[in-house]
Amino acid sequence: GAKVRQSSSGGKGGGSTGNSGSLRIAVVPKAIGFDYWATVQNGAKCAASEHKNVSVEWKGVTQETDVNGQIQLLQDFITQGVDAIVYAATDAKALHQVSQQALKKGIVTINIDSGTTPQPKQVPLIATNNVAAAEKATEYMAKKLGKKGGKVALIEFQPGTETNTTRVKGFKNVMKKNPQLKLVAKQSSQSDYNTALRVTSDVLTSHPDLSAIYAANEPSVLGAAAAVQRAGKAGKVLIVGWDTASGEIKDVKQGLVAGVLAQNPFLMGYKGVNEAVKKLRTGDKYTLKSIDTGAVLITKGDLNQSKIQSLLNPSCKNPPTWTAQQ
Amino acid sequence: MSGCVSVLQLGVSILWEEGKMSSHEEEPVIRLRNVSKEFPGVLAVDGINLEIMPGEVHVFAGENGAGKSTLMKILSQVERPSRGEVEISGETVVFHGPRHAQSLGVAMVYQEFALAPHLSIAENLFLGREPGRGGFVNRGVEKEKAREVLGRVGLEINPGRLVSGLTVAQQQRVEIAKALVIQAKILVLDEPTATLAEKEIEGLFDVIKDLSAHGIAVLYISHRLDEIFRIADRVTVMRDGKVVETSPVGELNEDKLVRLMVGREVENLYPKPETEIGEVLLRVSGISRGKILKDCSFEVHSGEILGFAGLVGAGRTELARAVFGADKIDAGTIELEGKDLRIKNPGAAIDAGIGYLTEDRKGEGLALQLGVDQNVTLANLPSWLGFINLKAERRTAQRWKEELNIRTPSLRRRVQVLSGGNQQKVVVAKWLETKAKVLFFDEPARGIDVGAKAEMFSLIGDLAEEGRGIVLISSYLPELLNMCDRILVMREGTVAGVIGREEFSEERVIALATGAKEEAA
Amino acid sequence: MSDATTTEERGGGILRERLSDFISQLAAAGALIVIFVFLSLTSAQFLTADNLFNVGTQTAYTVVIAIGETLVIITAGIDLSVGSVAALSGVLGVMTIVNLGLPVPLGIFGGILVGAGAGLVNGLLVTVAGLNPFIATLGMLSVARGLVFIFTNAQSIFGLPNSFMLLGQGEIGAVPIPIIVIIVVAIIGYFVLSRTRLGRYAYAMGSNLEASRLSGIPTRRYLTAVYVISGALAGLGGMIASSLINSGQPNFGLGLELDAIAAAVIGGASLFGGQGTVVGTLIGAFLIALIRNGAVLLNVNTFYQQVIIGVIIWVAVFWDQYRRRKLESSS
Amino acid sequence: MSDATTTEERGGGILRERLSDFISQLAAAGALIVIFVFLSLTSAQFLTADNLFNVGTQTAYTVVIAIGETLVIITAGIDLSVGSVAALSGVLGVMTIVNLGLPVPLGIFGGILVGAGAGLVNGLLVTVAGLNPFIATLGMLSVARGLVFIFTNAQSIFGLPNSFMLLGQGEIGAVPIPIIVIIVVAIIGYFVLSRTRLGRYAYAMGSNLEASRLSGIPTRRYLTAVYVISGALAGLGGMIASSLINSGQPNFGLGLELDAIAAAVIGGASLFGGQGTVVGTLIGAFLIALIRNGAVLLNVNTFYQQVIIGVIIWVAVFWDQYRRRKLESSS
Ligand SMILES: Nc1ncnc2c1ncn2[C@@H]1O[C@H](COP(=O)(O)OP(=O)(O)OP(=O)(O)O)[C@@H](O)[C@H]1O
Ligand SMILES: Nc1ncnc2c1ncn2[C@@H]1O[C@H](COP(=O)(O)OP(=O)(O)OP(=O)(O)O)[C@@H](O)[C@H]1O
Ligand SMILES: [Mg+2]
Ligand SMILES: [Mg+2]
Repeated sequence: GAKVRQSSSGGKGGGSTGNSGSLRIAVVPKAIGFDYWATVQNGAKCAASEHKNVSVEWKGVTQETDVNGQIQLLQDFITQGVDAIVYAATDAKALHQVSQQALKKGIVTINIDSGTTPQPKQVPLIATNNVAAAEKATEYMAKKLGKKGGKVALIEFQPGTETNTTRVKGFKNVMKKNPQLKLVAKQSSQSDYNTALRVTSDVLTSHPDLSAIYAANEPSVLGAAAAVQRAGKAGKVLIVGWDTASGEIKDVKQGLVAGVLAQNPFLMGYKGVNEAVKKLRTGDKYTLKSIDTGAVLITKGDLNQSKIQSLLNPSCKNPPTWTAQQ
Repeated sequence: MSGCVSVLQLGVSILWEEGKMSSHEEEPVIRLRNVSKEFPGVLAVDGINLEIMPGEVHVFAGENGAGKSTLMKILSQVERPSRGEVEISGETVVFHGPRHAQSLGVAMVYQEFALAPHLSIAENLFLGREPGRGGFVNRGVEKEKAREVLGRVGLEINPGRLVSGLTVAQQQRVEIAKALVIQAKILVLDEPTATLAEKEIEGLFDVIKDLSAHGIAVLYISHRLDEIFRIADRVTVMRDGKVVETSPVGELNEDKLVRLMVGREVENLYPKPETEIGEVLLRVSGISRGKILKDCSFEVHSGEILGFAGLVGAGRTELARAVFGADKIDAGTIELEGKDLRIKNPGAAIDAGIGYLTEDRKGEGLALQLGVDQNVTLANLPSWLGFINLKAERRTAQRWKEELNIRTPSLRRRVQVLSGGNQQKVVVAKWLETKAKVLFFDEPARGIDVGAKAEMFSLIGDLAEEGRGIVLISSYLPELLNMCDRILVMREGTVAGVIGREEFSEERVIALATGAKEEAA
Repeated sequence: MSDATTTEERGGGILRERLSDFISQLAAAGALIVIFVFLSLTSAQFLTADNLFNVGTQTAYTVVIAIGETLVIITAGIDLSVGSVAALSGVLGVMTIVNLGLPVPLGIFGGILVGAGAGLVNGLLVTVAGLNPFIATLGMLSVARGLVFIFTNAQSIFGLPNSFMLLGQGEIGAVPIPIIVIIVVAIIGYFVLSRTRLGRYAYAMGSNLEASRLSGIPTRRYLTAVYVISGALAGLGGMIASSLINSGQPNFGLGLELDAIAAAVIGGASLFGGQGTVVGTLIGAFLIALIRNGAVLLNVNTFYQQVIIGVIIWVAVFWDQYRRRKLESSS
Repeated sequence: MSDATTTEERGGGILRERLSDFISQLAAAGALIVIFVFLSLTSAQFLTADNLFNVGTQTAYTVVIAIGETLVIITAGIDLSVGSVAALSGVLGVMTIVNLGLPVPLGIFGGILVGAGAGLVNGLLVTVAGLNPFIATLGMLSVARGLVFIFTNAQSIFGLPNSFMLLGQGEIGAVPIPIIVIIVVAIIGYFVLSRTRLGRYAYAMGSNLEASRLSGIPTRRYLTAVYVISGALAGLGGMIASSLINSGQPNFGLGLELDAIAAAVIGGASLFGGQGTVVGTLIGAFLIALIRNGAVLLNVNTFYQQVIIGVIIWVAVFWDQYRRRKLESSS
């Protein structure tokens, strides 16, 4: 008869505890091709370099929307019996089962950036609280616009993806609390700089009196900023958004962008691998726990703080190892 | 050989008389009342009234573009008549498309092949009428029937072969076989013999007579006068979409027929120029290609017209293509005016001064989406530093349009919609424009009306007189016998022999082509 | 169209025989075998039931969709909408189960119906409105995707009963159900193409539409049917994908059309119509799947992976053609 | 004869003239005009120099690339790699400026060269290796994208001198440079297609490759040239895009090939070759651009946007064909 399939357990797995055994750790981002994930990669590499014979395998799909692709990728790693999997779930619910499969095979599993629902208790989540961060940024925007408020545009990047949903959720929460803010336009940048530029330009054309833009990721911020500058409205339209690509920071310096939410991707990669190694090397004595890596809203003022600098240009020499708890 | 033919005809003609008897007091199977068809810019068929009796072989003749094919397409419900009505066996036809026409018993062999190249012969034969029930096809039965039908048109090849691998002539016979599959009351054949050689034509005519003997009306379009007199009961001559005259074949003779078709006197169909043959222009020696060509050698002198004769599949086309650089050859050398040529591709051949007019108009001759003008200049584009001289192009095209009397409302019209014959003229114009020293004409008269044919042969004559070398490939012996100075006969990829004009005779050519002993000579 | 085929095929004769399809398959299969052997030797995990079943399972929806695409391509058409239609079907099928509480089998059937419906629209646009297939299905690509977002408001759909997971994750005996689905669809597809009127007419229409019309084939009806089938298979593919992850994903299937077309073309189908087979498409699809799988097993850098995939596609198809040429000349 | 000429004065048979292309363009243009008028009435901001220049500027790279694509499609080919090649050229061009410190004009030229190089590979794969264009360029789609990621390590490239912004953001007089680029490329393209051997041979090869070969056209050389041009224009498009945003984006151009092909086909090009014009492609590209622009100006929900875009593409093309049919019957 037909029954739901269980990938046969056994085979090589996280059994290889003990201090010196060489470890293969798979680190899987949501997608390759963005500074953000490249920073995660650096963090992971850094952590690996601090331990003896730990090798990191960095692999991801090219589109954050390719949920099936990521599942396939992870299952390939599971069949290989890597020692640990550190990954960012492209879809919370869909990836849940994959974590389960990994655990069944005794593979140490850790989520970074985005977890699964439900989050298995053996699988820690090392991430920013997107909703909370989004709220922080939007509140800053509300404060800046004052009580007379104004028209606000939302540039999301990929409707239907986990990150997009949570970042928009936080934004909307605060918008609800501030009736003086009117959401007049909602456009998607498809995570493409040029598209973001195009739609934002059009929004500015149809709402010349636009007061603020909330842009939900790197290309969206860059595109929005470029559009505002192009329209000669630099400084007149308040832009807050996500991520810290060098282009974005430049815009913050120039005052074109009021504030960007800096997560700590380096730390995610770093901690992710670090925790995995600890668990593998110390065995059951060690219990993994979730970590909120926090998110800082970086504004022109605090660009020079060393803390921010280490966050912006993370390197193995001065890793931004502080977390939201601290 | 002629003996056996006459016996055959005797046998058939008896059957045939019976057919006549039975069909005498019958209703006409087709009745056309004031039928017209207008295309944008052309009145292709203009108020035709006509009655066709069962069992009669009715030939339609007329210039290119006269409207013959269009009229037939109206019968097979490919074209919807603009005016008038068609009656088939007493019933007025309501236009529903080809399927309906077939159900009324109209089978048609189209002038332009209507075969699916990617399908096998068998699959093409039964396309739309596959044996088998409930959406499924019974391929076993299909192959069986296919063999049987192919036998009737004398085509002994595996019905599993793809049509795209067949030669033009083979495809033509598949077309005919396809029409025979339908249990037809009316069989329409649009220039079926254009690519056939004498032997196959005999076979076809036997089939036709057999059919008419069984009361099937055969509508037959042809530009070949001799055929008309061999099989026709009645002849209808068309010009500019109108019927010029319909009369029993008995009341016609060649001259009268030609006059009706062309509308003027044509003194000589094959104006062979009296040119003195010069020294050797092209010397081809030892050309071989796979199994298709074996050690073929020949020479063409300036001012000479050399004929290529042979049964279909003998390798004439392949030999021409080899010299022209269209196919890679395994061995052999080509000399033009004493200089060795290294011909890697057609471009090189054209530059050297060799031209080749392909036998397959649509597949290899024309760029159908392009205009008449653009096709005419395709092989010799008037240009400077890559820029086209549009004025010169138009002038050239206009000149050839007039010289060959190409029927088209405009030089820019896509050749796709020209009548078969006019398309052929466009190809001819393209090659005459290249000013080649040696020109290969592969079945150049295919689908060209008598008038145009005369014009073109006189043109070929002129070219010879200008001192060029001409190679004329034709499956129609009279053309070769009348036009050529020498005839090279091929058999199974080899040169079976060369005959000088003084000793020309059908028997000798056929004997060489078939490899029979030459008791005739 | 007929001269389009001449454009397609360089060199004459045998190359044009139906045999060529078979040869071309062998050739592609050759590439498949080579890669298979190579991976078996280089990766310890490759040749394990687990891994192979994984590959098969994860490729199932692509294969199913590619088979429908093949049918369309044979008619000299193209279906760019399969990805969006799969998403639409997957999402709507799931919603009928989750929101309307339909029993799972009905829901799956519903999803397939949605796909067939979209296919019907494509077909009518091509045959009745006379749009060229590229435009008709390009429009549908956009329309269907839009509808997905409208219906789901860009939220993935959850709360499916576990029984739904059978289609994508169940197994009969030891064999994953998706693989069984592949086999069933492939066999049916094979028979349709080689033994039925529909299949025969698909080749005929793709080879020479005018000739088919002259032969009295009701081309419109059959062309429409072809697009309906392609849509329905896209629907089935969508349901399999949803079942694989037990949820309806609004973003599923972006760019899937290229994979499907590539599989067909690598398998010997011609975009000019008249050529293509189910076996070829199977081989094409698995060729791509194995390359991706192998790249992970051998820990090839993701960036290089794309380069390698491209190159292997080139080599595989080139090899195919090379062998055909050799076969031609050696006759 | 005589009656034929008179009928031509009557302007009969236009359908089948080269003129038909023109009609088809008019028709598509008709759709363009309708949408233009509609937007002018419904959106106060639409008919402003700012907005129109914006649309033109934002569409520039698509138009440039679509013109190259048209050339390829005319030869009965297809170039799926334009998006990836544009990204590759954009990124490498930018890197030569940022990392190697080349002067801006050289960097731009470099980017175009990279595109031409990729095009050359496509061309040789098609003409020498004898791959079918779909496969050749599909491979390049994957290879080029992979190379982008390898060269950039998937990071966007910033730090360009402001002078680089001229190409995408500069103005001459009041007219944005990208628009001027469009005009220049379009005019050149028009002349190449209608007045040069290359253009004529493109139509000829697309209409009947074998006949072209037998007419002595060096088809391989010219086919290759066509792909090189398409690649070079993709390169130019990539540089414009980079200049628009003054940075090199590894993710640029995903799915751009569909936009380019759609523009050409909406403009009357046939994927079976032999048909297509620059004017038509311009119209097709701007049709799409205006729809997108209008959707935002009228604040249409992004989801409905996609549905509307799809439907309008259907309607526009259908209307085109409908008008042609009417024109045919009414003569
Ligand atoms: N589909 C079409 N569209 C426009 N004009 C057409 C079309 N088909 C035929 N014509 C025109 O109608 C006229 C008659 O064409 P038709 O093919 O019937 O001539 P024909 O008698 O068969 O000539 P041929 O002996 O060369 O075959 C020609 O002028 C041709 O250009
Ligand atoms: N493209 C091809 N591929 C393989 N064999 C071919 C091809 N074309 C022709 N042949 C074969 O080569 C032989 C010569 O064909 P060819 O067409 O030259 O005959 P032909 O003498 O020109 O007669 P015709 O021109 O009347 O067909 C035939 O056996 C034919 O089947
Ligand atoms: Mg005719
Ligand atoms: Mg021949």
